[in-house]
Amino acid sequence: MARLIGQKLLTLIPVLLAVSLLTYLLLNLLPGDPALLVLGPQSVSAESIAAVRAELGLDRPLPVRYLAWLGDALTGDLGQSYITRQEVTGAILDRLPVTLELMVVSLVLALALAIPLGVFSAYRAGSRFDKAVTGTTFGLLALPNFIFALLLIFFLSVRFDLFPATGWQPLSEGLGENLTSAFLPALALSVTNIAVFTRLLRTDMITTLQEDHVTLARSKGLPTWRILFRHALRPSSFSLLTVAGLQVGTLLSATVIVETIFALPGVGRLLFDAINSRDLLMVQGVVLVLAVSFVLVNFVVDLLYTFLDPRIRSGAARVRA
Amino acid sequence: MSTTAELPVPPATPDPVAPLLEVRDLHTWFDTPRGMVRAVDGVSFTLRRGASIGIVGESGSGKTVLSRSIMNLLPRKAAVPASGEVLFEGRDLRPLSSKQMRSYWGPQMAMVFQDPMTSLNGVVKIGRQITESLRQHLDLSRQDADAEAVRLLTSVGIPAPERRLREYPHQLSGGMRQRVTIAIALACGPKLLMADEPTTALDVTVQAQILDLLARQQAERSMGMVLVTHDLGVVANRTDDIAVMYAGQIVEKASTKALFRTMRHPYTEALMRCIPRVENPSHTRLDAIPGRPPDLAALPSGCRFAPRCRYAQPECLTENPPLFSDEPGHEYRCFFPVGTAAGAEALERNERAGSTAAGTTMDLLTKASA
Amino acid sequence: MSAPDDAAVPVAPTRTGALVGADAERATPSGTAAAELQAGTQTGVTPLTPDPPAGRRKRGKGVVYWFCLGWLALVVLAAITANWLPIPDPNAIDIINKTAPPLSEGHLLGTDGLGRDILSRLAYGARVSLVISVAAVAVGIIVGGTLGMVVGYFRGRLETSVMAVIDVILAFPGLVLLLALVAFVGQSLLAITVVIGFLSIPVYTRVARAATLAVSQREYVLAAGLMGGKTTRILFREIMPNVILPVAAFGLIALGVVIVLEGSLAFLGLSVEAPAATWGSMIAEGKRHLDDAIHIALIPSVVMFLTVLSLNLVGDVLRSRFDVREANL
Amino acid sequence: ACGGSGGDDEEEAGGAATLATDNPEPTGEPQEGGSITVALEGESNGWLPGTSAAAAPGYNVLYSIYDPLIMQTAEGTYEPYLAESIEPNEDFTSWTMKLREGVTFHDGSPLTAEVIAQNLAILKEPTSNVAGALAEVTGATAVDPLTVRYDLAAPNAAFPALLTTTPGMPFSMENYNALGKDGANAEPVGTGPFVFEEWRRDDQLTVTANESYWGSDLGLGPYLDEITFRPIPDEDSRLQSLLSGDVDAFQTLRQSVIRQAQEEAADGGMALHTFLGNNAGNSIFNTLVPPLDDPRVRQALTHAVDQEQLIEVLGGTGISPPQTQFFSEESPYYSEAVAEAYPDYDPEKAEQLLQEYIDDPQRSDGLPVGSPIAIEYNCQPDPSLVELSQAYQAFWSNVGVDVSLNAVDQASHIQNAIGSPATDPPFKGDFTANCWRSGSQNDPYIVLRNEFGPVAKQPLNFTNYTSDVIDEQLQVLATTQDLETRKEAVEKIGLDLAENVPQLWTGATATLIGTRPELQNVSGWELPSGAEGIGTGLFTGGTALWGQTWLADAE
Amino acid sequence: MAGSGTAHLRDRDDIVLTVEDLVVEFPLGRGRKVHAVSGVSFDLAAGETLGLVGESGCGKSTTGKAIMQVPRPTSGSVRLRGRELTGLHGDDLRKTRPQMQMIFQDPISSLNPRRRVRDIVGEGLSIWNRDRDGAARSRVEELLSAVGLDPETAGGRRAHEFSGGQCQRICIARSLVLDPDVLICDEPVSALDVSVQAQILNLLEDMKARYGLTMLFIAHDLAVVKNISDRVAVMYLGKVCEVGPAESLYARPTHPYTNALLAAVPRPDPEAGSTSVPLEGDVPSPVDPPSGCRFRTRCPRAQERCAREEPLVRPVGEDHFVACHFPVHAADAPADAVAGVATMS
Ligand SMILES: Nc1ncnc2c1ncn2[C@@H]1O[C@H](COP(=O)(O)OP(=O)(O)OP(=O)(O)O)[C@@H](O)[C@H]1O
Ligand SMILES: Nc1ncnc2c1ncn2[C@@H]1O[C@H](COP(=O)(O)OP(=O)(O)OP(=O)(O)O)[C@@H](O)[C@H]1O
Ligand SMILES: [Mg+2]
Ligand SMILES: [Mg+2]
Repeated sequence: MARLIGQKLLTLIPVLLAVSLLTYLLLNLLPGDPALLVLGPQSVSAESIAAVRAELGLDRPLPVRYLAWLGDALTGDLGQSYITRQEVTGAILDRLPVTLELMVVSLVLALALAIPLGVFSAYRAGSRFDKAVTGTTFGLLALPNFIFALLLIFFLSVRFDLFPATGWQPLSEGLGENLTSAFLPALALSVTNIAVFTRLLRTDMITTLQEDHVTLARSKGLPTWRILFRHALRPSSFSLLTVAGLQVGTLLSATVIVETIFALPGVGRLLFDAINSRDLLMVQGVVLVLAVSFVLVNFVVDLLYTFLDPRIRSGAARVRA
Repeated sequence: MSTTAELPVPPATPDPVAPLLEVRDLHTWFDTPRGMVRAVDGVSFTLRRGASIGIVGESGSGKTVLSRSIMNLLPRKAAVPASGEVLFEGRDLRPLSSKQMRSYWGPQMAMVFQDPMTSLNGVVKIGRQITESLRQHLDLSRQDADAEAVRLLTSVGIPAPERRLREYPHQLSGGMRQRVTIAIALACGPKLLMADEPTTALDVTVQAQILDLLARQQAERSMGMVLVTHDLGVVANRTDDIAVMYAGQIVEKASTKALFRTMRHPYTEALMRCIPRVENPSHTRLDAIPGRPPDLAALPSGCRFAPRCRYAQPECLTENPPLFSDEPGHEYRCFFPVGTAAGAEALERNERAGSTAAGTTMDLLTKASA
Repeated sequence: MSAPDDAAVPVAPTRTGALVGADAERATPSGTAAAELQAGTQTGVTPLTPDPPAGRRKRGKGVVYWFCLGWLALVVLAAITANWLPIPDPNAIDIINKTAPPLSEGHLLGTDGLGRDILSRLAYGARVSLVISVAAVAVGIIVGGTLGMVVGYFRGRLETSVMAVIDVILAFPGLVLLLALVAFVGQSLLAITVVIGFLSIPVYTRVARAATLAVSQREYVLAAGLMGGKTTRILFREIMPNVILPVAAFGLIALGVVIVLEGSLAFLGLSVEAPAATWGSMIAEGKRHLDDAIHIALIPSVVMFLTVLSLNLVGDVLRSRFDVREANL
Repeated sequence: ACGGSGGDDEEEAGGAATLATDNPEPTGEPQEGGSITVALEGESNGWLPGTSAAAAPGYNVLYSIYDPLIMQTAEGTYEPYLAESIEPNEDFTSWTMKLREGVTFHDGSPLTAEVIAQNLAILKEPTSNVAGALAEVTGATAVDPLTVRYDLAAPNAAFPALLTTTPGMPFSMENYNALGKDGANAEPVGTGPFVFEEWRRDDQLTVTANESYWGSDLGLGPYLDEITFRPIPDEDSRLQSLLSGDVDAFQTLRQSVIRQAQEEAADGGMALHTFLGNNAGNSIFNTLVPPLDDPRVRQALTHAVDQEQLIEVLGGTGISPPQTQFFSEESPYYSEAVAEAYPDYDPEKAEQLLQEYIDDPQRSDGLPVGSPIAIEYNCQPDPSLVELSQAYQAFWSNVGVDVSLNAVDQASHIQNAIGSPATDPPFKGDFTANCWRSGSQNDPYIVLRNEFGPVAKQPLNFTNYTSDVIDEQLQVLATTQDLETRKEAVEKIGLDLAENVPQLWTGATATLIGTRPELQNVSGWELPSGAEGIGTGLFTGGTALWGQTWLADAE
Repeated sequence: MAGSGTAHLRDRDDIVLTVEDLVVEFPLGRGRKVHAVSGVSFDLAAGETLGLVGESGCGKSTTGKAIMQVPRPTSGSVRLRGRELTGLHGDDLRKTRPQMQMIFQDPISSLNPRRRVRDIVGEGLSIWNRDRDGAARSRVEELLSAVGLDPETAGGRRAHEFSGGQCQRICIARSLVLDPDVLICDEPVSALDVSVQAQILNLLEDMKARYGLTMLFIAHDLAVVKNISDRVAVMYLGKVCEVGPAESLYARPTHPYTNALLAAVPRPDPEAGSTSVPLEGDVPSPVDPPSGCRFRTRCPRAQERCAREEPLVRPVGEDHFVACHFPVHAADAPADAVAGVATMS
């Protein structure tokens, strides 16, 4: 197993290298000079620009800068932001918990809603319940999350005052506080996923429920819930798992919107602001960290497969194809 | 969890005089966009305690639907609420909800499926698949259930059963998997075992092993067994009775010996003749049955086999033959049974005409298709 | 597809001489025989399919399915004929009459924050939204689909490297790419379409690859090779027709996703440049008026909902018809 | 505005703005205690003067941690705040400032003339973002421990105005030397009413009451125990946060949100502190780029636009009036003559002017006679600005100008406006027409010199417009403090601008701080001298001196 | 059993296909591999049908495909009319395709669901540009009629409109369109019902007679194989155990495995009585096959020698060969009988 993990991790390196190089090129080709933004309109002059560029190291040629950055990045040092003068690593580490928690809570929420919905609408496929679920999920798919987020704020915090409208309570403020502040944004973030996961699970579940082993389980006289959740769910959850892993990438983009509306100090907003202020090193650092997380998450998904499906574990699936 | 709470209707006390299983005029139809598919269309038979019956028929003749109807395992939504009764120890199972059926499934009746790979759950360990019904129905502790599972695996001839309990289905060979499904079916000591083509997915040598195992277990535990297959050869010496199905109906039913001795229905005869035999020399021309079974959604009036039958007479086309019987226990649906004067006469008439009443040329029927 | 079923009552049609001619199996031109052939095939081949709702779903969905198709047709029609429809200029600003509610005089669905006619903007917006989604999906299908197909057929090192590139695209935050590209070439329809299309390539590659993997194992592909068919011929004649449908069915559903995605981009100010109407930008603009004129955001949202719903339902039906599992996206 | 306290409107006339007069007056005596959360539009990249690029929201924080040496009064004059006094020499080339005794920074270090001089050195470093503003200051000398002399390269009668913002906010050198520039930027130490406590970027910044504030005895606060500043970028959720009680005050520059807040305030759930100053939206034209280098085209474009409707688009009708010059009606520098001269809404006139240009064989864009005019209009992708651009586009299209709209992100927008030092002239800018924002409460000399100073030296001259009239009058402004003379000079500049329209006005911008009703004295604060302060119009608006606010019912 | 050797290869002029010492291995990663076919040899004379039987997974299909060079065998030689195929590449190999064709077990998956029957059957002609003056069309029609389908109506349909039996007919028509010399049938009737199976078996016989085919017929059902074959080869776990003329092999199965297979054939005769369970256990994994004789783990006659020494193919009758140290009907023969000495006469 350790060897498998090692091998897999090795293949990730080129992917990460490519991502970082791509970001570097892309950002450096962007029009605009960070020096100008650092200085602000009042103080720009040829000399001051040159001074700032020298201070930021922007006067070195691109490949040199990239390699220097890469070398530092390997030691965990992602440089210092041009604009906010923060250590990029520190800035990201400050924000990462927020975004991670947001994504985890939103995935958990989405799964917690989608699994029972998907399972029961598959079990009662064609019923009124199923139709209602179908309608709702498509509705969620079509609802832009910024509108959904505002509706949530309007109803759940302004009208009924159940959750704070904006802001983040770190875990240090207590778990309850933390979770209440994370709930609305996570919910807003999970709309699409609730729908996608439910649809996906429903389809796979219908297929699984047609399989003989389910009939066999029934013919053993097991209760329905047991058949659904202990027998049918696991073999039906592979595409769900894959998509959940891939959604991590999509979620990151969605966090930009959610973090803006709910005023959360997350990585999405950091990235967005950094792009908008041409904070190249910050963007570069964030992209790298995001890529690493994405790759890691999908790596974990791969491992989960082997957990969920013993056939993959032994590699025996291929011999008796 | 306590299982008793989930058994709202304990099985009625068995009626000692009633046969183990009595199927009376069972119909299972499916309402599909294509039309009403009459998958099982008036099937009746009786199975005594400890006896076995083989149900034989081509693909699509309704064998699986019949066996699942008996088990009450068909999805309720698909099947049209159909007429007929399935009396298990005198009690009709058909009206029971699946909640009520749960007390039958396992301890009273159990099932073995065609493909052991798909009928075992690939992600659940063998042990749990066996013990869960034990724990559900017999309220055994985990240890007791495990011990019982080991005993069961031993009885179906699996070496090193303790180790196997901790393995997954894919780690077993096909034959072993099928033995496991048999062990699962036998777990709660059912009175009735339904085996739906239990060997079709297996190798010839393993097939023989499994069939022997089934026959042995059935005899040892004196269970009733319904053995479904498409191969007459498979059931030839393993069941007491045989019922031949064609297009949703039983066209001939007799004790195994009687059936092979004096087959009455032309379909049974044709089926028998199209099987290649090892005894015959190479390149023996086979008597194939031309044509195909009718569409169950658009059945012809009259005898369902008539278009492919050598004996077909005009009345075969208009009237579906009822069950005839010329010796006790031997029933068939044919106006012109094989081996009778009527049959011989019909055959001769058709041969003279060169074609049957259904319009099929005799040439084709006797010489088999090309 | 939803043939009315009045044969529910078991009345068998009288049929004599069903087997005409020399061979029972021969497909005769007679209508009944043809029907029988078809039906018979199903009994002969179809394994027991106890999908309970399968039969009913199709019939039950009939109305909804047609409604969805109708709605899509309406949207497409409106987009195409927007120029000739008797609706006001979508960009004609009438600030005095801004945020007029639906059913106002001259404005069936009211006006937006600049007093522009919402109905007209919806019709013209359908154009942009459809062009973006159709073109982005087309880019995804053509590039991603081809890639997935080729890779799924040849496997080996090619597959490993292409899938690594796909991983790079997946791991790269799309937002960065989008912002960068917009900064380069501006918010042209083309740029946005290309970026969305590019970002969706991995999905189609995966779908096409999964389908190809399944198809290439089919013996007809082997048979074509054994006939002496060249690789390109096999790819395009044998594999593509079988891969294109699942990919297209997926694309149909993805159309809806792209329409919604465009809305999110509009929120971030990254969609097509103003004043061109898109549904997404209409909703984003309406967000500002949620409290006093909710219809500005609501109407395009509902239109988007209906369209996405229709695309998904139609896609679902088509997909179930081609029997491709949603798995392995 | 409906919920105002009414009363002494008349007496306040001549104050900052009409809207401000409706602002609630503090009731009762100041009370100590309580903490509040203030929602801001955004935050700054840091809090060290010269390094932080603060905008209106950031000044809420800066004025809490730092004290400005000088502060503007409600009348628009400049008076010492942290400084005790400031006096020029005759020709305004040297200013001598006396500091208060006994003022210490939060870290305990004393505020001395030496510190001011060192501060200035840092602020004048080339990488400082106020280096440009301080370019004319050749140096600061500590004459004695509490006296500083600023020497200027050229006369500037309005020099004190410079010291109201970051160039005039003393920061602790001890802290600077200990933490370095970046450290001091993240953990600021000033002399202000509140002590910096903690900053979580993009999340919140907390300050606590300065127990040894020099101004406490002068009635300058602080009353609150703690303030949390939170950046909430989304306009809608910022307002909702106040409504849901998550925050106690919020700030906005968006007219439609102000209107929404007014509706909510009518139910009594909110107190509004609005301010209408010189801050206004406009469009700037690059007068070095054809066809906008021709004044006829600029005039035509101005005639083509109906400001009333633009204000309606922004949701500012009834809140923000039309604008014709750099100074609002309430400003002493407002000129009736300029208002008259500013091109009114007259599409026919616009068409006629355009036609002249189009038919001019010498037309500057070099296109053949008769071919229509095309321009590009750039603006940020903010929803309300997007609507505004579209309105511009509609007006200009009406008179036959082909306008293409570009949405440009904030960073590029500013960069394009500045341009690069490599062009000829330097900082020519990379745009045709931009949506923009101009006008501040600052002294006219500073404002106008920035906007229309010599092109080659002044990157802030985005329009690249200069004229002899302006050069002359700027000279006048630099060398006199006499209000009448200065007004005259400003008027002459205004007339020149109204004729040549290097920028056209979109409408005044009202700003708002909305608070819980219990929060007192948000806009009614005072200077040490007892003079009334400029209220929420501090900096460019939407800014308050939180040190002087208190909670009415604080437990 | 399960031995190697080439003693059964015949030296005749009319040999069309010779397979010698064919080995196919599939890598599993980490140095492990599936020994799917391990040294199989046989030959086919013109007009002859060789039946290949054996349990599932013993390498029958792999053998068939390796002959077709998909995938290329790991080692060994395949000669078609004396021409070595294993060395051919690209176009050279492609040019030999028309001479050899294959029919697969699953008729449905052998037909592209998106194409019309006419195109499927005519595909070979269009690949090889044999469509001169509509020759292709008439050839396709001829073949469709030959396999019992009405070209008029069937030609324009797609595969899903046909039953399994009909699909298999289409496959047969397709394989014959290029006039191949050799036809490899990989379990063409295993997926079909007994009644349809008979139709197809008869059809294959007819086609063979009509087009002068040489056939390799793969199946696991001994009765089916006997019906159609002239000679039969029995395979076990990648090796050949017994080869001989159908009649002699069935009458006197010499190899214990052949014996067991025959005993396992279900006989539609209640009087025949249940045959004793012939074999214990399951087929070992082809990943690490047993040493020596591969059948020894299940063989009732296995001795210690079988684990050590791999039996070679040796004659036990006229044209009848077996690879076993202790053959059934040759118990009297010395176990180490010298190859070439016919003990059964
Ligand atoms: N749920 C269902 N809905 C509609 N038709 C069905 C359904 N289940 C079975 N059928 C049809 O009923 C008929 C009988 O099917 P069944 O599976 O019982 O045949 P079988 O004899 O078991 O065949 P096989 O040997 O292939 O298993 C077939 O025509 C089948 O298509
Ligand atoms: N592509 C492959 N990769 C790995 N192993 C393979 C591959 N193809 C076949 N095998 C293995 O090779 C062995 C022989 O397979 P083959 O398909 O030839 O058997 P068969 O005799 O045709 O069986 P069946 O009767 O089931 O068709 C099996 O163990 C199979 O799992
Ligand atoms: Mg069946
Ligand atoms: Mg095979």
